[in-house]
Amino acid sequence: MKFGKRGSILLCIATAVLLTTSACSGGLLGGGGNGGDSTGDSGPIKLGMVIPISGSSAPTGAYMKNGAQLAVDEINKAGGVLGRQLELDVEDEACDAQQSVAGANKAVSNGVVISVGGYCSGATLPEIPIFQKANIPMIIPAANSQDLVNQGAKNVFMINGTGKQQSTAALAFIKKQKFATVALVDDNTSYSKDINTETKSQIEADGAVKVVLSTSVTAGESDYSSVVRDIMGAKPALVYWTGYYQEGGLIINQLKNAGFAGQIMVADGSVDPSLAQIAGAGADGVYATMTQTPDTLKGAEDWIASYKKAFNSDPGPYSTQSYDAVRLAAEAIKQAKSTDGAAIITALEAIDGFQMFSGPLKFTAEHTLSSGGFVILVIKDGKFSLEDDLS
Amino acid sequence: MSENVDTTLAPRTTRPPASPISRLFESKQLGWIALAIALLIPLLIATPYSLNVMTTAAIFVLLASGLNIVVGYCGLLDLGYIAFMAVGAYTAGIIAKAFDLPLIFTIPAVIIMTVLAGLIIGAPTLRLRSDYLAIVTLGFGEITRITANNLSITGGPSGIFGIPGLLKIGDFDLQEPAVFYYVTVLVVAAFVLAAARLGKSRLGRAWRFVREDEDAAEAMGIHTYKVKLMAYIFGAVWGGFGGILFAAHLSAVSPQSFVFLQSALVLMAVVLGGMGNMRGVVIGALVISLLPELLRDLSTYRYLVFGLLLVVVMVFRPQGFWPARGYEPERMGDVSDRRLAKGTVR
Amino acid sequence: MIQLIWDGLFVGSFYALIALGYSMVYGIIKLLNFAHGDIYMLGAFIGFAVLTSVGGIPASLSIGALLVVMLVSMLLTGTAGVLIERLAYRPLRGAPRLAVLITAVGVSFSLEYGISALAGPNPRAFPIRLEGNVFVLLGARISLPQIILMLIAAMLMVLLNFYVEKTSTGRAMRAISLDRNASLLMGINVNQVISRTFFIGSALAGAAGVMAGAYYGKIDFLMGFIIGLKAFTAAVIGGIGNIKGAMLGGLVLGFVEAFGAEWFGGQWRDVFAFAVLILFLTLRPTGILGQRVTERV
Amino acid sequence: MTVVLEVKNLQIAFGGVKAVDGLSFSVDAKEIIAVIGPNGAGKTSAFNCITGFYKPSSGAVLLYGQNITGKRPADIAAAGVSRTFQNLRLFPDLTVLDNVRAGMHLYGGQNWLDAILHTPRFKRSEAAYTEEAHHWLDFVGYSGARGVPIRNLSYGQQKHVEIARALARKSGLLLLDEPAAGLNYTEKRDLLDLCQRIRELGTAIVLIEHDMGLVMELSERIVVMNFGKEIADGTPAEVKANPAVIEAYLGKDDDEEVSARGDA
Repeated sequence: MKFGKRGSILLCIATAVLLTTSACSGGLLGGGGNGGDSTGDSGPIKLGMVIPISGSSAPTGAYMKNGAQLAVDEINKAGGVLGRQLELDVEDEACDAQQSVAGANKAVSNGVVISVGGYCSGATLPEIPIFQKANIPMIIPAANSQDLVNQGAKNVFMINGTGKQQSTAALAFIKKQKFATVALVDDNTSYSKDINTETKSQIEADGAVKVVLSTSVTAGESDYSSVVRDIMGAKPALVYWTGYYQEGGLIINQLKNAGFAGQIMVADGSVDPSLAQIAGAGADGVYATMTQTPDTLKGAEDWIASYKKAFNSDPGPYSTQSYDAVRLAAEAIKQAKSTDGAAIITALEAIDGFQMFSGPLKFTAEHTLSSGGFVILVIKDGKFSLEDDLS
Repeated sequence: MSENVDTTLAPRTTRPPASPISRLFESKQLGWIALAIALLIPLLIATPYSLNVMTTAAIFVLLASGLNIVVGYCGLLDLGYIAFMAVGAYTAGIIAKAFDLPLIFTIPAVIIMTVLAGLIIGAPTLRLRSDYLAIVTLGFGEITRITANNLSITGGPSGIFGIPGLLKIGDFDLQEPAVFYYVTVLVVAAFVLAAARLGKSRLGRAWRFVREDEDAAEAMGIHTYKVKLMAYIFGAVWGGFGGILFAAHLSAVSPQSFVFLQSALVLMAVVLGGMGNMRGVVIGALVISLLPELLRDLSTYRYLVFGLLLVVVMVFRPQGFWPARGYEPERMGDVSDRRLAKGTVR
Repeated sequence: MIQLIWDGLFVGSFYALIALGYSMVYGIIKLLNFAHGDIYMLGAFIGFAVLTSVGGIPASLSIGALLVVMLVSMLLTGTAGVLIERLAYRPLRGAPRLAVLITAVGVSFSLEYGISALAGPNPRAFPIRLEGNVFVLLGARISLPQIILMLIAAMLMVLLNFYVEKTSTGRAMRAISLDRNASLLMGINVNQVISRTFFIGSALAGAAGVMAGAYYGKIDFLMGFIIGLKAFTAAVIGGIGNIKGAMLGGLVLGFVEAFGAEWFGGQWRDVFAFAVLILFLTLRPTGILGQRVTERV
Repeated sequence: MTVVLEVKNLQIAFGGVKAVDGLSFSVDAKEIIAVIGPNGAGKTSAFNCITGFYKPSSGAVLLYGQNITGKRPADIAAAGVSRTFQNLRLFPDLTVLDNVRAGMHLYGGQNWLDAILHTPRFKRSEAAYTEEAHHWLDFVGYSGARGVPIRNLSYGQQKHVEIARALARKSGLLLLDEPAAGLNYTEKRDLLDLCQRIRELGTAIVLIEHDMGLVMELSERIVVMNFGKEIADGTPAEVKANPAVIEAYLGKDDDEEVSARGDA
């Protein structure tokens, strides 16, 4: 690459400047297919859903996709919204920031008018500016880090309880059961750490209960003897595990094997049938903070049946939230009588009493649920069932 | 790598004849042609998605060219290269956010931090053989990521988000996707050119000498440890700039972006493209970063395919698809004055 | 304190079993077999597949079943190791180390994502679980399964030591690690011995995989990555290429990690382990038991 | 006459084996000295001690009166010692010209910024490097292609390139480790002539060589080693008559004896 043509550099820079200016003016040459086509009045209304399809969170992504698809099918059967059909545009994020940004951009390019995805908080965060710039509201069904709304983006709505609300629920249950000492363990992911720190500060502010241990483990390992040692040393009445089920199962098992006599509670990321399988015999009696799942809801049998009929499998974590996200999106579009982002946002802010699995919906000023809808589940015979609805 | 027409008396038998295609590929203008294509593509397709994918690919090219300095030129197998990008991205993100500065002003700090990182990672590894080196760099990569995950200044596991853009003057915002793409492409092109030129300088030769035979290089007065450190430092700075672009592009930095897999992907780009040949590496990087996007639905299998590809390429073509050819022009100018057999006693 | 030592010892015996394979292969062909940790993972999944296809096993038979499954898994992982050597590493003998190392990284990826494609990315619960009483000894909680597994590990290591020290193949291995060309001249079938080395090393890792599955109860396709790195660290600490060193290194690393986690907190454990590795490699690259070798100019 | 190199009581041991055990000799400017001895006598080990690749257990190496014992090879090379290796140590994937340029690394003339910006200084220095590389290839009488990788060259050609590389270092002292090994009669005559011309440049030569004919004809003094010990140091005539040398060579049953007779 000898420095041959000095002129060609100038030429290239000139071209670049030229192109840049033309780029700013919108669709570059020939007005290429920039986003926003479907804001027109014809064709289906597209809903973007950026969720993990590959990677270690892929199973949850599948539950979410099915839940959303179920809602889309039902609404379409009932005539759609504003006389138009709905269409789901699913993009993979693999729980990775770079892929989620690509996925979000792809959704924007495909002309979605609203986003109903978002599972991994760390991957959902960088999507916000992209959707914001494209004037696309986001209804986030699963990701629940407080950071999502802390940036104050107007287009972000969370319909899963936040870490804060989950912590409040945990504290309420802890006080109700009169656990005197608590150990908090997270897996060093943003979701998990969020709940840990939030619970800790709430418990300390409350003052009735004592946090005897707050620690992190590294996800993806097999041997958690060091945290087991710490817990055995601290002798808490309750261990609250805020991470995911893979490690949760191992820690429950290793704690029980070490003869831990106290109770164990897990956060919603660990609410998965595999938890009990991995944890083995010790899993029975483990509590969980979780929003209502179809399994635990009274009167959800019909819904479960139609889910089973459509996908030939049981619904899983976040199926309901994704289902509700799509229904909520449809409702907001109906109220706004438009697919314009700003109108939908106004409509979402105005919604009051919209019935969801977690109860009637109303957004707070920061666009989170006014009530988290968290309940306490317990494992019986390897299955989660409702223990306490905290009402 | 550029070839002139051979006008010497030297025998040509040792040099494979160049086919028209390979002549095109060896052409001096190839770099400019590639740049022109990169600059023209948005004219045809400019959706946010395509711009995003192409920007990501361009950043990946920058990383690969930086790793090529370390692995391709100097022969130091680095399995933790992404750590340098992490250092750059975090430095830029933390400073830009703390002082609400456009990212462009964090460049000096990023250079300082990445040079330091290069020294810290480089210094203890200088005495190590290649396989130990690989493990130690991997260890450093993991240490960097876990540390970023555990510290609060780096935002812990959620990382840093809401990072300001590169630069904004009035209505002119470099963060506009199309503008940002052009900025990225030009920055990356400059760095690729710089790396290619370094490769053909005194320092670049010293790197190759060290790669080929450390003892012989020492015997020629080359301080192998200084030369290796230089390779690390340059690699680190390249990675750091990749980090700035990464932070600007995603507006968020989190530890999950710097896992071992990412280091391995950059290494694959270098190896598949052809270690030591900047052009091959650029192609390799484009393939590695664009292919998965093209095969988005097959994402479960992509690492399996990559793994098998690595083995197959190494077994059948250990030098990569487009390796450095190792030829240069014979004597230019006064070919008549050979002084060949001068002083030979017969 | 005693608890700490016991926990370290237990994890260390897993490291040691895997470190042995690393060390043997490195000793004989100077290859850092990056895919070795994934053989451990493969072993666990083979065990999983065998047990699932057999169906339910009563808990009373679990130890016997475990031993049988372990043998099957050892045979298969050993064969896999031989195949990998034959297909991926042998064609590159004499190639630059960089090329071989990259091949090893490629093999590692192929194994991980091959299993992920076959068995799915979700973690699996291992079909049998070693359960047993916990008793307290000198203030440390020790469980029966831990003792059983450590006995199995110790037995395998003793057998290996006997094999390497006393049999002709073992002598050939040691000869090749000293000088491959001379061994070739002395009529040793170098390729065969290398194959056997891979078989034994991989079988040990496979055994460790099944043991981990049965003890911890969860397996996933990335389980070999971190432990592979740790085992390599163990091999280096003990003195790579040295069989007793690998065993010692595994136990030492187990201790070091247990203490590191205790002092700095669990989330810093890996940082601590890697820092120790880097310290060892830079300050004493020959490890605790290794001999100082002058490199030839 | 200035003393270029002075080796004083050099010792090095590997494990229990003393590879070099008390070697002392000195080299004057423009002098050609041969170090001979049976295989395994410690000649190459001595070279490696002098050039810093081994750290001697005791003894001293002085270059122009300055102590260079135990310094890094690169520092010793910079101080003015260049060498070739017993088994060619060229850079096989690099071109002939690049290999010779390796010897010129210490010339400097450009830095990394020059390289990135392609400053005139850079272009000048690159042109100078190339010209100089051609000069030294011409000097050693290398006649093959120069833009091709070393791998493609014959053994004899590679030997030429290695000497050209060492000469490009422009040092006052050149250590040649078995330069004539594997060469035929004509090539050996060329080597003889080359060494004379190197001496005319003002460079002293120390060579390890088994070819007695070459050694006797070329060197002014000969140092004889056996089992690490220095058993003789003198003119070719003196060494030839030294009983200890004769015993070292004739007392052993190896090819040294044959070549000593055949070529003398």
